[in-house]
Amino acid sequence: MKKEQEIVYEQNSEDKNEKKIVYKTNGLNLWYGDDQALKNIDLDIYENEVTAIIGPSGCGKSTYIKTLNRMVELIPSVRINGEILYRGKNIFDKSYRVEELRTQVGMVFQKPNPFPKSIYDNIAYGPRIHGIRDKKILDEIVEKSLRGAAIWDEVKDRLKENAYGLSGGQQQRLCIARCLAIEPDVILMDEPTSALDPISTLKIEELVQELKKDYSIIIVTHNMQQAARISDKTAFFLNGEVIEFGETDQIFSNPSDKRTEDYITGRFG
Amino acid sequence: MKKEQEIVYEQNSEDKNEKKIVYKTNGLNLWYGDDQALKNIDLDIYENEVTAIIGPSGCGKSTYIKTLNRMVELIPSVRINGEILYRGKNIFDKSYRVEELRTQVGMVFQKPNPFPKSIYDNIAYGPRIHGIRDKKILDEIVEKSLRGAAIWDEVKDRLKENAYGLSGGQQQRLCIARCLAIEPDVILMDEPTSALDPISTLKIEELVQELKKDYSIIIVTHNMQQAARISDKTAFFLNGEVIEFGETDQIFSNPSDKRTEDYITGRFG
Amino acid sequence: MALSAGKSVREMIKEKKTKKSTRDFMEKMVPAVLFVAAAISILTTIGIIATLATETIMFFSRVSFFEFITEKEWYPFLKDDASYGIMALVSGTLLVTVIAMIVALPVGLASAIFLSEYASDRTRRIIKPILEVLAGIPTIVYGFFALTFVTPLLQKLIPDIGFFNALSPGIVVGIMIIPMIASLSEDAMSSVPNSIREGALALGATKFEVALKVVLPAATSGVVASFVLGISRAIGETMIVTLAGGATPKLTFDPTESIQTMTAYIVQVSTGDAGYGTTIYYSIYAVGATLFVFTMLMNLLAQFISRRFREEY
Amino acid sequence: FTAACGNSDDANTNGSNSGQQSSSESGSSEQKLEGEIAIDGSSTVGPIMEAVSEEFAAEHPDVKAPIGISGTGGGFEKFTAGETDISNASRPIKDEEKKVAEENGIEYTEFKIAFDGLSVVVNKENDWVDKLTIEDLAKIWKGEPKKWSDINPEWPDEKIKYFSPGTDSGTYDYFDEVVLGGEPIVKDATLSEDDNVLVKGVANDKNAIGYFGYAYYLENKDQLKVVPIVNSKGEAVEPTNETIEKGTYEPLSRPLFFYVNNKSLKEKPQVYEYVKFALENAGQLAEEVGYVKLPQEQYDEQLKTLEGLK
Amino acid sequence: MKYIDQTVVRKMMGKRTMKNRFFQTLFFVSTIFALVVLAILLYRIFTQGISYVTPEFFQNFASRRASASGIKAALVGSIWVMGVVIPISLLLGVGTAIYLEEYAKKNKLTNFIQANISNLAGVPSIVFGLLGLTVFVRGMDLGRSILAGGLTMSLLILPVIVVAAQEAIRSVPKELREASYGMGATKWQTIYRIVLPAAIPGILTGSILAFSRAIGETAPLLVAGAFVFVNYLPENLLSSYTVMPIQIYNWASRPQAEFQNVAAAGIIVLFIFLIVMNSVAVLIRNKFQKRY
Ligand SMILES: Nc1ncnc2c1ncn2[C@@H]1O[C@H](COP(=O)(O)OP(=O)(O)OP(=O)(O)O)[C@@H](O)[C@H]1O
Ligand SMILES: Nc1ncnc2c1ncn2[C@@H]1O[C@H](COP(=O)(O)OP(=O)(O)OP(=O)(O)O)[C@@H](O)[C@H]1O
Ligand SMILES: [Mg+2]
Ligand SMILES: [Mg+2]
Ligand SMILES: O=P([O-])([O-])[O-]
Repeated sequence: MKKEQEIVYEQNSEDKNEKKIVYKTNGLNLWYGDDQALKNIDLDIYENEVTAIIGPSGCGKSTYIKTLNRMVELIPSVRINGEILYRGKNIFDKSYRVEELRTQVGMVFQKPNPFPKSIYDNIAYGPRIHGIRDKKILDEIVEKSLRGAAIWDEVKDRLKENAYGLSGGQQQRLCIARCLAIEPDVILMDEPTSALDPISTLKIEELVQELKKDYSIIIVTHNMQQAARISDKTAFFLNGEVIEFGETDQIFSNPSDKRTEDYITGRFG
Repeated sequence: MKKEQEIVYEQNSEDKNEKKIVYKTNGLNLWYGDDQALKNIDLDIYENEVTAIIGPSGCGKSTYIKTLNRMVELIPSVRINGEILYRGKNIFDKSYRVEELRTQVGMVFQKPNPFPKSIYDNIAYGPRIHGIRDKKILDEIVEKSLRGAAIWDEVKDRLKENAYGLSGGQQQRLCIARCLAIEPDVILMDEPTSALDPISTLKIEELVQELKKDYSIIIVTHNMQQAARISDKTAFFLNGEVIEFGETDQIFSNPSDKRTEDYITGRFG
Repeated sequence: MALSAGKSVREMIKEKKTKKSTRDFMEKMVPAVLFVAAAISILTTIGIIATLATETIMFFSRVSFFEFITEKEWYPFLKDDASYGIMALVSGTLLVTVIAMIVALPVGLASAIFLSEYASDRTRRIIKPILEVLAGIPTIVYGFFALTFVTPLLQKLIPDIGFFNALSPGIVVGIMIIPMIASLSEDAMSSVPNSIREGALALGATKFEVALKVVLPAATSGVVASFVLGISRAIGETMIVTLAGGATPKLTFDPTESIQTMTAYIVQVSTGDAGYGTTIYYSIYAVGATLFVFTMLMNLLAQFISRRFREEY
Repeated sequence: FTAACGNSDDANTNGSNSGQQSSSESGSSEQKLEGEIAIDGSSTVGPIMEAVSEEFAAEHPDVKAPIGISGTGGGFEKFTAGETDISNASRPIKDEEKKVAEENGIEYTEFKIAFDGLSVVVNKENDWVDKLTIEDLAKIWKGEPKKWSDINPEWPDEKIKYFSPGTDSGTYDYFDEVVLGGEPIVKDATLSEDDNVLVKGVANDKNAIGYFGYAYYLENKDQLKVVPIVNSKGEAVEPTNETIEKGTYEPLSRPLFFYVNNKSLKEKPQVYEYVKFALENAGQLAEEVGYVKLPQEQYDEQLKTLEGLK
Repeated sequence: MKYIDQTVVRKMMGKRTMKNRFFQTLFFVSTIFALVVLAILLYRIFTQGISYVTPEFFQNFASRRASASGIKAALVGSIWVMGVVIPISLLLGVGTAIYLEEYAKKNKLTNFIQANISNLAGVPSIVFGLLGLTVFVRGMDLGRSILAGGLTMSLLILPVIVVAAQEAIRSVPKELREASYGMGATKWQTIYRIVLPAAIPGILTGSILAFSRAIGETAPLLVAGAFVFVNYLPENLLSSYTVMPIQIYNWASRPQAEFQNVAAAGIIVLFIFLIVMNSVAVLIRNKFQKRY
C-alpha cells in the first residue's frame, strides 16, 4: 500500500507544473461472478478537467465509473483486484470510509432515479444527511442546485410535489441538481443527458464547463459530439479494456489505434 | 362518430395517389388532473413513413405517443377529449378493443423495461400471448427479432439468462426486439436510442429505415441529427401544442415558425 | 458558491465532519441493536424448541417413539391401555389444512390479482382494509360461525355429514386466512414496477395475461411468503377446529367425519383436567413438537419453490 | 345485593340472611382490607367464584380477586407450586398433585362449595326412554356403538348418537369413573369441550343421548328431555335442586371444591375474609349460576374448620 | 417473412378479451366472496348483540347476571396489552427484518434464522402461551401481568411482521438505494430515510394482520396468565388483567342463553376496536403508498 502512495507523490511532484491527478487507476480488474467486465485498467483522471469515457454498449463504461465511488460493490457477485487511488489514497483500503468517498464524489445515473419524495426533499436529502438542518440554508441550497441543473423555472412552483410527477427529462435534471447540492469534488456522470432534449443538454454541457473550474468531471457518453465538445481527455473502452486514452482533440482528430478510429467514425461493428 | 369516418374516407380518396393516413388526430386535448398536457392537437401520420416528434423536455411528446396506443389511460387522473382515428376508426370508441390496437401498434419506451424473465422469454412473450406455441417458430421469431434489433450476437449464447443482467443499452435493444417480435403495423418509439451507443444507434436507425417499407414509425427524439437523418415528417411540440408539422427537410431547412427555428438551432430557452 | 451563511456547502459538510463521530457511532450501533432484535427471534425459537424438547423427551421416556409414529389410534385418556398414535391427529390436521388451502389459496390469490391489477386505486383502498378486518375476527367467532352456520348448510347439501366434521372448520379456516393471502400477495404484486406492466400491455396483452405471466412470476417470492404464512396459520389454528371439528382423533381422510387436530388436542389438554406430570401432560409437548416439524418441512419446501421460480427485477 | 336475589325464590331468605350477616361483619372489622387474591382452576367452578368475587368486591372494593380458568389440573399445577392462594376444582386433588404440594411445602385445606348434577338427556321426541339405570348407561356408553334396540328390544332399531363432554374435562372424568368404571367411552361419541354444543347436538337428533352439567340442562329444559336415573335405593330420580341437594339424585351428582393455601389464610387477611365470605354466600350464589347448594350444615361445619385455620 | 398472422390474431382477440373479462369477473367474485362472508358474520352478530351494546355495557364489569354484565375491564385490558404489543412487536419485527435484509450476510446462518422465523409463524399459538408462562411469568418473574401477556403476544405475532417487512424492504427499487449511497449516505441513513419510508405500506399491511390477530387471540393469553374474571381496572404494566376475547369466550360458554347475546355484544365492541385500530394503520399506509 505504502509503496503505491509514494509513487503517487513522486508523480505529483514530477507533474508539479501540470494539473494534479485526482484518480489514479492501476491494474484494475473486475468480475461479475465469472464474467470479467474490466480488464487491467490503467487510467489517470486530472483535476479540473472533464474526462469523457466512450465505447460501445456493454464495454464496461458504467461499471468503471461505478467502481470509482465503489458503488459497484453493491452488487454481491462483484470481485475486484488492482487499485484506485483517489487523491493519493487507495479507495479499496480497509481504513477508507466509503461514505466519505461518495460525499466527495457525486454521481448522476444513467436512468433517472429520484426518491419518492417531494422535489424539495430530493435536493435537500444530501445536505441533510450531512448534518445541515438550517431551513434557510437548505432553501438556498435547493434553489441554487435546481438553477444549476437548469430546472428551477419549471419546478419552482411545485417544490412540494412528488418528483415522480416530472417527465423523464425533468427527473434527470432533478437528479443532477441533487448531486450538485452537496458540492462534490468529483462528479461522475453516466450518460446524464441521454434522456434530455438539446436545450437542457446544452445547459448541462455549459454547466459542466462551468463546474470544471472547481470540480473534476468524469462523464460517460454515447454522443461523440458531446465528448468532443466538452471533454479535455477521452478514454475509449472496448470489451472491458482501455484501448486509448489521451487528449480529446488528439483522440478525435488523430487516434493512434485503428479500433478507436473505426468507432469514432462509425465504421465499427 | 360516423361523420368522422366519412371524412377520413373522403380524405383517403382525395389522397388516392399519395400515401394513406394511418393515424389522424383531431382536436386532441389531454389533462393530468387539472394540468393540461396536450392542447388541441391535430396531426396526420402517414403509412410507411417515419414521423419524428421533437420538442423540449416536458412538452408532451411522450404523452402524445402514449395516447396513440392508449397507454396513457393507465394513469388514473388522465382525461381526454377529441379523437384519434387509427386506420379510419376512432380508437376511443367504446367498441374498440385496446388490446387489438396495441397488437398492431408496438411501442418502445424511454426507459428500458424488460420483463424479469430470460432473454428468450422476453421476446417470446408477445408471440405466445397471440397464440404461437410452436417451439420451432418461436425460436425463429426470437432470432429474427434479436437480429433485427442488432443484439443477437451479444446474447445468442445467453438466451436463457435473466434480462436484468444486460447493460442499459442491451436492455433497450432487447425491448426493441420484443416489440418487433409481434410484427406490428405501427411502431411507436419514445427516445429509443437515448441509452444506446452510436453503433447500436446507427443500426437501429438503419433498421428504422428498413422497417418503414412495411411499417409506419413514430419516433420521439431529442437528437436533431437523428430526426433529420431518418424521418420523413417532423412535428415540433411546445408546451403541449403542435407548433409546426411538415416534411422534415422543410422543417429543418426552412421552418415557418420562429420558435421551431429557435429550437432547432439551439437558440431556444 | 458561498451561501448566505458565508460558507460553501462543501465547507459546511467538512465542518460537520467533526460531528460525524456520532454518525459513525450510529453506523456501528444500529447493526448491533438490530442484531439483538433478530437474536430475539432466535431466542424465541430456542425457547420454544427447548420447552418442546425437554418435555417431549419426558414423553418418549414413557411412550416409545416407534409406537408414536406407527400406532393408528390416539386414545391417551384410557386408563389401562392408552395408545399414542400421532397419525390419528396428523390426519385431522392435514385434512383441515388441505381443505383450508383449497378454499384460501385460489380465492386469496384471485382477490389479490383483482385488487392489484384490475381494481381502481379507490376500490383497492376501500376493499383491502375491509378484508383485513376478516383477519382480526377472534377465532372463537369463526368457530361458532362454523358450527352454527356452515355445518347446518353443509348438512343440507351432504345429508350424511356429521354434526362435527373436518369440512366445516376446514372451510372456515380457509376463509380466515384469505385476507392474509390476499393482502400480502397484493402488496407483492403492487410493488412490481409499473414499467414492466406497461411493457406487456403495449404488446397487446390483456390485463389477465399481464397479471398471470408477468406480474405474478415477478412477485413469486412475496406470494409464496403469503401462502406460507397463511398455511402456517391454518396448521396452527386452534379454536375453530376445537369447536367445530369434534374431539375424536381418527386416522381418516374423509372430510365428513369428526376428527381432532393436533392443535385441538393441545387446547383440550391444556385447558382441561390432566394433572401436571402425567403422560397426557407430556403428550401435548410431543404433539407440539410434531407440529413444529410439520411447519418446518413446509417452510423448507416454500423456500425451495421461492428460490426456484423467483424472477428478480 | 338483596335485590339481585330476586331471581330464585328459595334462595331469597337465605340470601337476605347472608347479606345481613356479611354487612354486620364488615362493620365490625374496622381495618380496611386490600391486596390481591390469586384464584385459578376449574372452568366448572369458575362461574361460582366469579359471583363470589363480584359480591365480595362490593364490600371490599380495594381487594382484587381476579379469577383464572386453567382447568382443574392446570389450577392444581399452579396451586401446588405456591403461585395461587385458592384453586377451584371439579374433583378432589390427585395423589400426584398432593405429592408435588408436599415437595413444595404447600399445606392446604379442601372446601366443598356446591353440587353439580350430571344430567343425562335425550331428544324431546324420544318417547321410549323414561328412566335409566347405571347399568343401562354403562351398556349404552361402553364398547361398540349400539342401537336403541340393543338396550331394550322394545326400543327403536336405530343407531344411538352419542354426545359427551371432552375426555379431558372433570365432567367426563366423573362420568367415566361412576358409569364406565374407567373403561373407554364408545368410539362413535361426539366429544366437545363446549357444553352448549352438546345441547345443540342432542336437541337436533332424535336418536341422541348426552350428558353434561346440570346448569346446561336447566337453561335448555324446553329443548331437552332429562332422563331420571335409578339410584342405589332403586328409585328413578330426576335431577332437581332438591334431589341433588338432598343427595337422592345419585350417583351422578358430584361435589365441587376449592382448595385454599393455609399459609395464605394465615398471612393474608383478605384471603381469609374471602373464603369466609365464599362459604357464607356460596350456596345462594351457586344456585344463581346454575348449580346446587350444599346442605346448610356443611357450610357451617366448613366455616368452623376455617375458624381453626386462622 | 411474417410469423404473426393478423387475421388469426384478430380472431383470437375475441377469445382473449373474453378470457380476460371472464377472469376479471372471477377475481371480482372471489374478492366479493370474502366480503359476503364478512357480511353474514356481521349480520348474525349484530342482530344478536347490538341491543346489548349500551353505555352501561362499557361502564360495567363482568357479572353473573347477563343484564348487568359489561366489558369495561376486558376492553381496558385489551388496550393495555396492545399498548405493549404494538411498540414491542414493531420494533423487534422491523428491526429483525432490516437486519436480515440489509446487514446479515447471506450465509447458512442467515438462512437458518430465516427458516426459523417462518417456522415460528406456524407454531400454534398455545405453544407461545406455554413459552410466555415459562419465560415471562415465571422465569422473569413478571407474574400474571399485562407486561408478561403483552410480551408473549408480541412474540406470537413477530414472525408475521418480520416476513411482511422483509418483503416490503426487498421490493424497494435498487435505484433508490444507489442514489442515496451515491450521495455519501451511510447505510443506516439510506435505510432510515429512503428504504423504510418506501417500505412502510408493506410493513403496515403485515402489522395490521398481525395486530388484528393479537387482538383476537384467546388461548395463548389464557395459558400465559390472563384472568377470566376481573372487576377492576389495571393500574400499571404489572397489573393483572383480562382481554376481550377471553371475556367473550367466557360468556359464550355460559349455559344461560342471554349470555350468548352478551357475548355477541362483546364481539361487536371488539370489532369496533379492531376497525379503529386498523383505520389508523390504513390511513398511514395510504399516505405512503405509491407505485414506482
Ligand atoms: N449486475 C450485473 N451482473 C452481471 N453482469 C453485468 C451486470 N451489470 C453489467 N453486467 C455486464 O458487464 C458488462 C459491462 O456492463 P456496463 O453496464 O458497464 O456497460 P456499459 O458500457 O455501461 O453499457 P451501456 O452503454 O449499454 O450502458 C456487460 O457485458 C454487462 O452485461
Ligand atoms: N403521471 C403524470 N402525472 C402528472 N403529470 C404528468 C405525468 N406524466 C407527465 N406529466 C406532465 O406532463 C407534461 C408532459 O410530460 P411528457 O412526459 O409527455 O414530456 P416529454 O415531452 O416526453 O418530456 P421528456 O422529453 O423529458 O421525456 C410534463 O409537464 C409532465 O410534468
Ligand atoms: Mg452503462
Ligand atoms: Mg418523454
Ligand atoms: O375445568 P374442569 O372443571 O373441567 O376441570
